[in-house]
Amino acid sequence: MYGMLAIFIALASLVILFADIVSKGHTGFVKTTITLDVELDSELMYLDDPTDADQRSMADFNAPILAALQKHFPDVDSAAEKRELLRMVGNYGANTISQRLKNNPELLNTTQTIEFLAHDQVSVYVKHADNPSYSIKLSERQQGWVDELMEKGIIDTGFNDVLFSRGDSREPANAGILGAIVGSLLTMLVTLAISFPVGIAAAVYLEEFAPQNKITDFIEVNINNLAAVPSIIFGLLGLAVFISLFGMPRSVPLVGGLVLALMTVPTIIISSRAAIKSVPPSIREAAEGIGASKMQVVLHHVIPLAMPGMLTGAIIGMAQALGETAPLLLIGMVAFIVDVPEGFLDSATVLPVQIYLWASSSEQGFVELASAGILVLLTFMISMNALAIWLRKRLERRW
Amino acid sequence: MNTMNPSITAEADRQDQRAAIPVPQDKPEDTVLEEGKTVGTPFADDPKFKLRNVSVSYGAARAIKNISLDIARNEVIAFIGPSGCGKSTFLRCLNRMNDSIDICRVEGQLMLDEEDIYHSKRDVVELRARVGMVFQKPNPFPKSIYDNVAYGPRIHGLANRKTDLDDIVENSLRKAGLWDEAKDRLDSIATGMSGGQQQRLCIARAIAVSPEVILMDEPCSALDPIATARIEELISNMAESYTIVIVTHSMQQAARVAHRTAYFHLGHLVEVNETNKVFTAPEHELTESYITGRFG
Amino acid sequence: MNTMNPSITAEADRQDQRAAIPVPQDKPEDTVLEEGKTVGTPFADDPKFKLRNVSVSYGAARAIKNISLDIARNEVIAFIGPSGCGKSTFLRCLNRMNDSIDICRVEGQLMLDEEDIYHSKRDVVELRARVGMVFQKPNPFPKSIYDNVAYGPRIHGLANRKTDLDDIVENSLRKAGLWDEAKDRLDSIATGMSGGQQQRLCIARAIAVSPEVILMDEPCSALDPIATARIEELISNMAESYTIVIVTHSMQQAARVAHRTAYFHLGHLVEVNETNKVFTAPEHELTESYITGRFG
Amino acid sequence: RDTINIVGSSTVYPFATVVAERFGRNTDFPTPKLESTGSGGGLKLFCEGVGTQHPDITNASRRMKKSEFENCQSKGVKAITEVRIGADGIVIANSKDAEKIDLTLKQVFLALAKEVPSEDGKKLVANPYQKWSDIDSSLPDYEINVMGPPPTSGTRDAFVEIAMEGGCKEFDMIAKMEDENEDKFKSVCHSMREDGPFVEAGENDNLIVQRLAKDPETLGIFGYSFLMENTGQIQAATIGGVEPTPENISSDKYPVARSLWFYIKNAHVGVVPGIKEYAGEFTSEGAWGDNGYLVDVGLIPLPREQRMEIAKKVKSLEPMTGNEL
Amino acid sequence: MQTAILLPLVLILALVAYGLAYMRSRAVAAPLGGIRNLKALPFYYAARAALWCAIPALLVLAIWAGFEGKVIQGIVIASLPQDAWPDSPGEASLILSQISNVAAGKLNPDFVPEHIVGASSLLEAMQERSEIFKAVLVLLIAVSGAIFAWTRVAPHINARLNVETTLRRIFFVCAALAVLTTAGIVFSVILETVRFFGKVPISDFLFSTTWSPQTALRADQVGSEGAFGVIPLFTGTLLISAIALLVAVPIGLMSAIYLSEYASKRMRSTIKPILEMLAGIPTVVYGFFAALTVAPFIRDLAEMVGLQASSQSALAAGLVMGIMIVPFVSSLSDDVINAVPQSMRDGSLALGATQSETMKKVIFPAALPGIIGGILLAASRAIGETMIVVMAAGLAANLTANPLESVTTVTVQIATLLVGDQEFDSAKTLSAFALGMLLFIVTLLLNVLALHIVRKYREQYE
Ligand SMILES: Nc1ncnc2c1ncn2[C@@H]1O[C@H](COP(=O)(O)OP(=O)(O)OP(=O)(O)O)[C@@H](O)[C@H]1O
Ligand SMILES: Nc1ncnc2c1ncn2[C@@H]1O[C@H](COP(=O)(O)OP(=O)(O)OP(=O)(O)O)[C@@H](O)[C@H]1O
Ligand SMILES: [Mg+2]
Ligand SMILES: [Mg+2]
Ligand SMILES: O=P([O-])([O-])[O-]
Repeated sequence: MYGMLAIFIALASLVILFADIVSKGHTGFVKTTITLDVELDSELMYLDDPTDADQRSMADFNAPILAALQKHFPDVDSAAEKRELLRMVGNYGANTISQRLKNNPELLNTTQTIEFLAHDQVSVYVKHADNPSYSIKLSERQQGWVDELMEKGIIDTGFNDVLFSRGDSREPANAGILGAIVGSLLTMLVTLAISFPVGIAAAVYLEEFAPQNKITDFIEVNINNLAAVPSIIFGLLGLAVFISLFGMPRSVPLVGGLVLALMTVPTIIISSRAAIKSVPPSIREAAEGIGASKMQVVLHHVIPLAMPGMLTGAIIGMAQALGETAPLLLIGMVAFIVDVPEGFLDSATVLPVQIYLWASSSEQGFVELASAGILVLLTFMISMNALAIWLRKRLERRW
Repeated sequence: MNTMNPSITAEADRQDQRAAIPVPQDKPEDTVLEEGKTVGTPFADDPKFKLRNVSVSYGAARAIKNISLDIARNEVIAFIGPSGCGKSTFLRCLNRMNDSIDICRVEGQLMLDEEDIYHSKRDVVELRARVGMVFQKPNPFPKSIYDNVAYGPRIHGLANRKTDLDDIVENSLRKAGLWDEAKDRLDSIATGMSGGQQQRLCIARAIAVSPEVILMDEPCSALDPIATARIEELISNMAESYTIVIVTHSMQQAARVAHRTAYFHLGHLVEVNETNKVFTAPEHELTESYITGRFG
Repeated sequence: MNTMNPSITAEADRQDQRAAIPVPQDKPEDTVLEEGKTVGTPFADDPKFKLRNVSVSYGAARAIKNISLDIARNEVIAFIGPSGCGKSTFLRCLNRMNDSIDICRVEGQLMLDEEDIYHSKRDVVELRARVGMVFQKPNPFPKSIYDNVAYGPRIHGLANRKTDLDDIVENSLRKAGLWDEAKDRLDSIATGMSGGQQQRLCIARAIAVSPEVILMDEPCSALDPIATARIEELISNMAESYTIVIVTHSMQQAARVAHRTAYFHLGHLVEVNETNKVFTAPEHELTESYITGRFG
Repeated sequence: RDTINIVGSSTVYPFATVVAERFGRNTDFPTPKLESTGSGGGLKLFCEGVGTQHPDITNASRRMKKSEFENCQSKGVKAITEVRIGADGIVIANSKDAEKIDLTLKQVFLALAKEVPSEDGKKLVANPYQKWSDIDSSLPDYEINVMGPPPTSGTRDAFVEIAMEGGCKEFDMIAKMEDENEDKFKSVCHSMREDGPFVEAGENDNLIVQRLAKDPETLGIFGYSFLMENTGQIQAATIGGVEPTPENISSDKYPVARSLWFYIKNAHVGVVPGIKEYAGEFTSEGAWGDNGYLVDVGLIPLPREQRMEIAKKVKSLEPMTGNEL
Repeated sequence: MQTAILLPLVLILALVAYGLAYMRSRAVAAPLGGIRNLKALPFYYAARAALWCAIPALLVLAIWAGFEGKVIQGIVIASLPQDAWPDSPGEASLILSQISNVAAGKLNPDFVPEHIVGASSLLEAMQERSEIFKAVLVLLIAVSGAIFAWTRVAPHINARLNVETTLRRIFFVCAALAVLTTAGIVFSVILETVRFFGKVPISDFLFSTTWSPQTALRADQVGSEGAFGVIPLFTGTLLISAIALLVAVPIGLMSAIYLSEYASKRMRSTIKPILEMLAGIPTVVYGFFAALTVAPFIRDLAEMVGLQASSQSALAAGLVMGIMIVPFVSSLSDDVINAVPQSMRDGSLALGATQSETMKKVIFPAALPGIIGGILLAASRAIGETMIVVMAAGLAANLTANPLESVTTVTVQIATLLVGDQEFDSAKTLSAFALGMLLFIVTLLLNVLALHIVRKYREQYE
């Protein structure tokens, strides 16, 4: 049966893609931590008052970390070795201490058990020591240290909650996808809120109300044409119209959503029109025969009956918009943004852009993060579509 | 003469032409069909519908050829004639259901209560609310039985409360003789009913909005004799306050329910007369051959 | 007894059960309807269809209740009964058209020429090529008239050349009494025809493939008397070589064309007999009340 | 607007982002927003004008061109501070599974140019070399297959200007051309071949790296940081016998090296909070110094004296005059 | 008040207006003997009230929001000492930004000039006042709109007509949005396109067969002639799209047919969304897949049968792109096939047609308009896709019909030209706009043609 074969091919490609992504990405959900008993000694850090910003900027927060590490390896004392040892802990270890002290000044001069994120190279070693496509860049000695700390349970792996609680970072261990998730959510909200009603309204107008004339033809040709306009051109449009002409800010979900909405509308219109066309005329006649107005026929019968098809259009249109990068490039949403956006007018990026950025970063740790990001994106897409699919299933009927 | 009344397209603005309605000659002619010639009594005083020189074409093909006819208030008139002669087409002109067929063009003057049906400013919705229709092929909505019947009353605001609506639904279904079969499954989908049930449902749906005129295109074609009797009884009852136009193939049925009967032939209205007269003493030879089955 | 013949689902594999066909009792019982009891002569020697203990349900609702019946070779049998009693449902079992309704379940034994219709290995396509059907609601394809009729012959390869096909189309349309109206517009779309024309087209379409059996669900419901007469004549002619099952609401029609008539009531097969006998001396009181119109 | 907006080179992007992130975490200023638009794209946006809708800083993997400077001036972007931040080497690399290659610039030119001098050195012919060994028998005996950046990238610009032109000049016939017909000279030296052996691989250097790892007979051209990060899989070819190491690159021993820059719009300083502080962070020893964190991500630091000098200029926001270009 | 609060407030008011008008219309109807004596259903009176309440208010809100900033800024700037007045809008925006950053406490007031600090308090005051004015005005308009509509709840007024006309206009505006978008696109590329044709003659652009923007790297460089021929780009686009459609259409259609006609309900409802996921996987992923898995595989395969294949091939890009657009064909087709009335199937099956004959001869033609819509979308997507081609088919503008060679497409060139290192005025950068314009025109012509053909075909049929 050809149909089976076709589905099989399509599903097989999906499975291969998925297997590929999962095999690369599952480690992205694992973080490597290093837990140390840190003595927050004020002299060691040159810090008396953790609430004072100036003092903090002068303080040496690495010292207590190094001291804690040295407790495990007392024979380390050359400067070079010390530096290597400190490299066990990620780049923001000192920052972690600084923040903690800033928030709880009373911790000064106490000993705290702090869980640090391990340095990237440590993480790569721990997770991928036997994977030839990763380069291990720890020195022999460092590898020995890591092995020892792992045996002691100081270095450990766990679920990567950082990924879901932070914005982007240049250090893979610190990088999170929350900013992109929120950005995507905001952008998609704008896109959906505009493209779905507009798409349906336009489709209804063209199928049910439009007089047969040149204007209608013109509109129709335009819509079909817009579907074929490469997405990056919509980026140009967004740049020229929304940003330059209307003076909207760059990099914000509002503009991104608008651009993606313009891009999605033709998809929704075309599929909605197909769906409206397939509503049999006898239904329209029946309603009109009772004295329903054209608008009532449309609102009460045609749209509900065509809704499954309209939802399909929305689903694939939104899926496409959700995975789109190119137009966002031109309106500044392809950017390094650390802070999680809080509104439609905050700088933000979106999931595919985050994935794209990670995929083109040189650090090895980002490879798995990119794949993990893809999994997150797919999950996002599935949950976004689940509702529409459920609705569609409920609305569908054969007559 | 017809030539003096150039047929007027429905689309044109036709205000103030009321005065110009011509009265075509009603001398019977026997053998050859001539456009616009109708034997019998096509006209009535104080008609509900006043139809003059109506022609309908689908693209280039003319399906109705210059027909003039009055339909009186509270009358039941039956349209009979061989299949394809234009009964449905003519019927659909009366509430502008032909509008929805792109290629269909209606010409001539059609007046309901002295108002032009095809006037460009005419509110088609209001027209159809007044002139209800039951189609030849049953076309229930793919909704529940209840919703099918309740649809009309809902959009016309005929019920103030839910119970009103329930009453209307029950009443209509009862009148259409479907209540007993449907009462236990009001919530199940209407397209899952038998052919005859669907037909009765469509009748119930049409009468639920209490239109002034009901157009019925072969309402009993899928019905057994008992159900048919029921619908005929309904028609007779309704005739007291409504105007009813019914297309039927059953001459018995026409004889039973109709006051007048119109005989169509290839787009011509050949004869209109008291039902009695049509069936006992047809004036036109075509009518006669049709009712005696000597036709073709 | 019925309890001894557990009804068998159509889906199950049912090879080699041919020997087990039971012969239900045919004693008539008068007042209360009991499942599987049928008065009259439901059985025939050398039947074309041998149907035993057939039950059909839509979801939980049983539409056909344990019916057993034979349909003889070259016989015309009419199914009559009030609307919604299950005639169409039963008819659709004979060529498994019920398969396309998801919630529909058929139980019992249905044999065509001694072969199980619902056998799991049965080739449904071949079955339907042998058992043609005309539906209650005319359903022409949205293609040209010609293509509608030519559709069957084409897929079955009945014509070697274009001219053969033309002949088949012309013949079928002629037999259905549509040729004169359709010959000039063979290329126009079939859905733009009048109701009666569509119905005749569907008949033409069905006979164009010359099936062994033709199932007709109210084939004349939208036809005028002349067209009806034509179809009835067609049926009579075809009866010489085909087996025909016809559902009709017109008892006159049943009386004119059918050899035997089966009366259905609320899913029961109440009485089957020579047509004459059914209409002149019905054995069951329900039949009697129905044909005399005293019903309900 | 209270967030610094930075645009510009994709080559500088990894360094600038690291600085920006540190800056955001360690100060009370919001983390700057960085867009990777390419050097030219960045300069275009940067020069569009002053005002909050225009970026405050642009990065570049080449120096601003005179024409770009003039464009800036004409749009009202008058005072611009130029900051040179370090160097980047462009490497030619292949899989670790293959043998290490040593190339000269001349060989690079012969392998990748559209037209090369004929054997006798008299005229230009379409590049006839299909195998490395055709160019020099000491080179491996397999097809030339080099993946490199597209003409739209700054890396390509630099590669063409430094490596190709460098190799090209070594032919007398072409060198002569430089004086006679500069246009012709440039078009010969700067044209990459289009008949297959050179493959434009798009801007994604990770893709090139992964391709190289899969196919030992392919070479790739990309920035030093990608080499550094993937030393387990790929190795760099030496050019003229010189390894692309940080020392060699910063000391200009390695021939294919370029400088990296960023430009500050002085008019925005004091308006958008933190610009000066950001520039200060970038030019602090902890960042761009010999042991700074930028070295970890592959920046090749400038010599210390130069750094000091530049840092001083940054402090005083000394604007460019345009004459230095 | 913030717009963010005002907006929902207006909507709530509209709801209230809806409710009040609804009740009033029922009240008006009651003495007349029920709502049947109104010209329209209570719903319509209510909806009209809601529209009257919301639309003018929202319009005013939008206008206010559009001009508020400008006006306040003007006032604040005018308040500055004359010598501090900005010379350009850019400078003005800087000063304002400075002022607002001071006002928000983000800049230390000690380090900015006196007058800026002064202006910042003015700005704060103005902003506050403006918010209040805005809120009052908008709410006033909303309420008066509602009151107006309320007074017009009368039995003889046909509110349905009002509401429907409004709706219909809104529908029209939505449809016309496509035209606006088109205009916007033309607007955003036309200037650059014209400038490009000032540098490169149109005839070269259209008819030359070499595309090589690299030779025109510098404005001061020769050899730009003949380097901007779009023919290889369009053939490349054609080739890749054709391959993609050759993959997607059969697979998509077969899947759709299988799902709607043969598969069980359960299967259909699981597989369909799964297939739709194919459309949502980011193109970067497909790109990597095509470049690292499919392309080398194809090359090895080709070499096995003795063919010369590039490591970046049109075939690889096309195949993967084909997979990506499968759902466009499958899902839309499945929907329309599913919408063909059952009686059509029954009619065919009863003639002894097999399911596949029924499909091919009856259902498929009946569903054709919708299916074509789906294919059209898929084709559009294929033409517009960029990332996969960049990664898998390369950037080499070869004029070839051999799918094993590497080709490039119009969109890829547009994207790389725009995204890469651009000079603001070089023919290279401008050519991206010209390409966009040309692609736009070409697809437009194709669509006009398609519409024409469809019309013809349809006329024949009816
Ligand atoms: N698809 C369906 N789903 C559910 N119930 C159905 C369906 N089709 C028919 N029924 C029910 O089964 C019963 C028998 O229906 P059937 O169509 O066989 O009646 P019929 O005898 O043909 O009546 P009619 O003369 O009105 O056509 C009816 O009660 C009907 O409502
Ligand atoms: N939509 C249409 N397009 C084209 N021709 C049509 C259309 N509808 C009907 N016709 C043609 O117009 C003529 C009159 O059709 P109409 O439906 O009025 O006949 P009718 O008298 O109702 O017949 P029946 O009793 O068979 O229903 C017929 O020849 C028919 O084929
Ligand atoms: Mg009719
Ligand atoms: Mg039936
Ligand atoms: O982004 P670039 O560094 O290649 O200009």
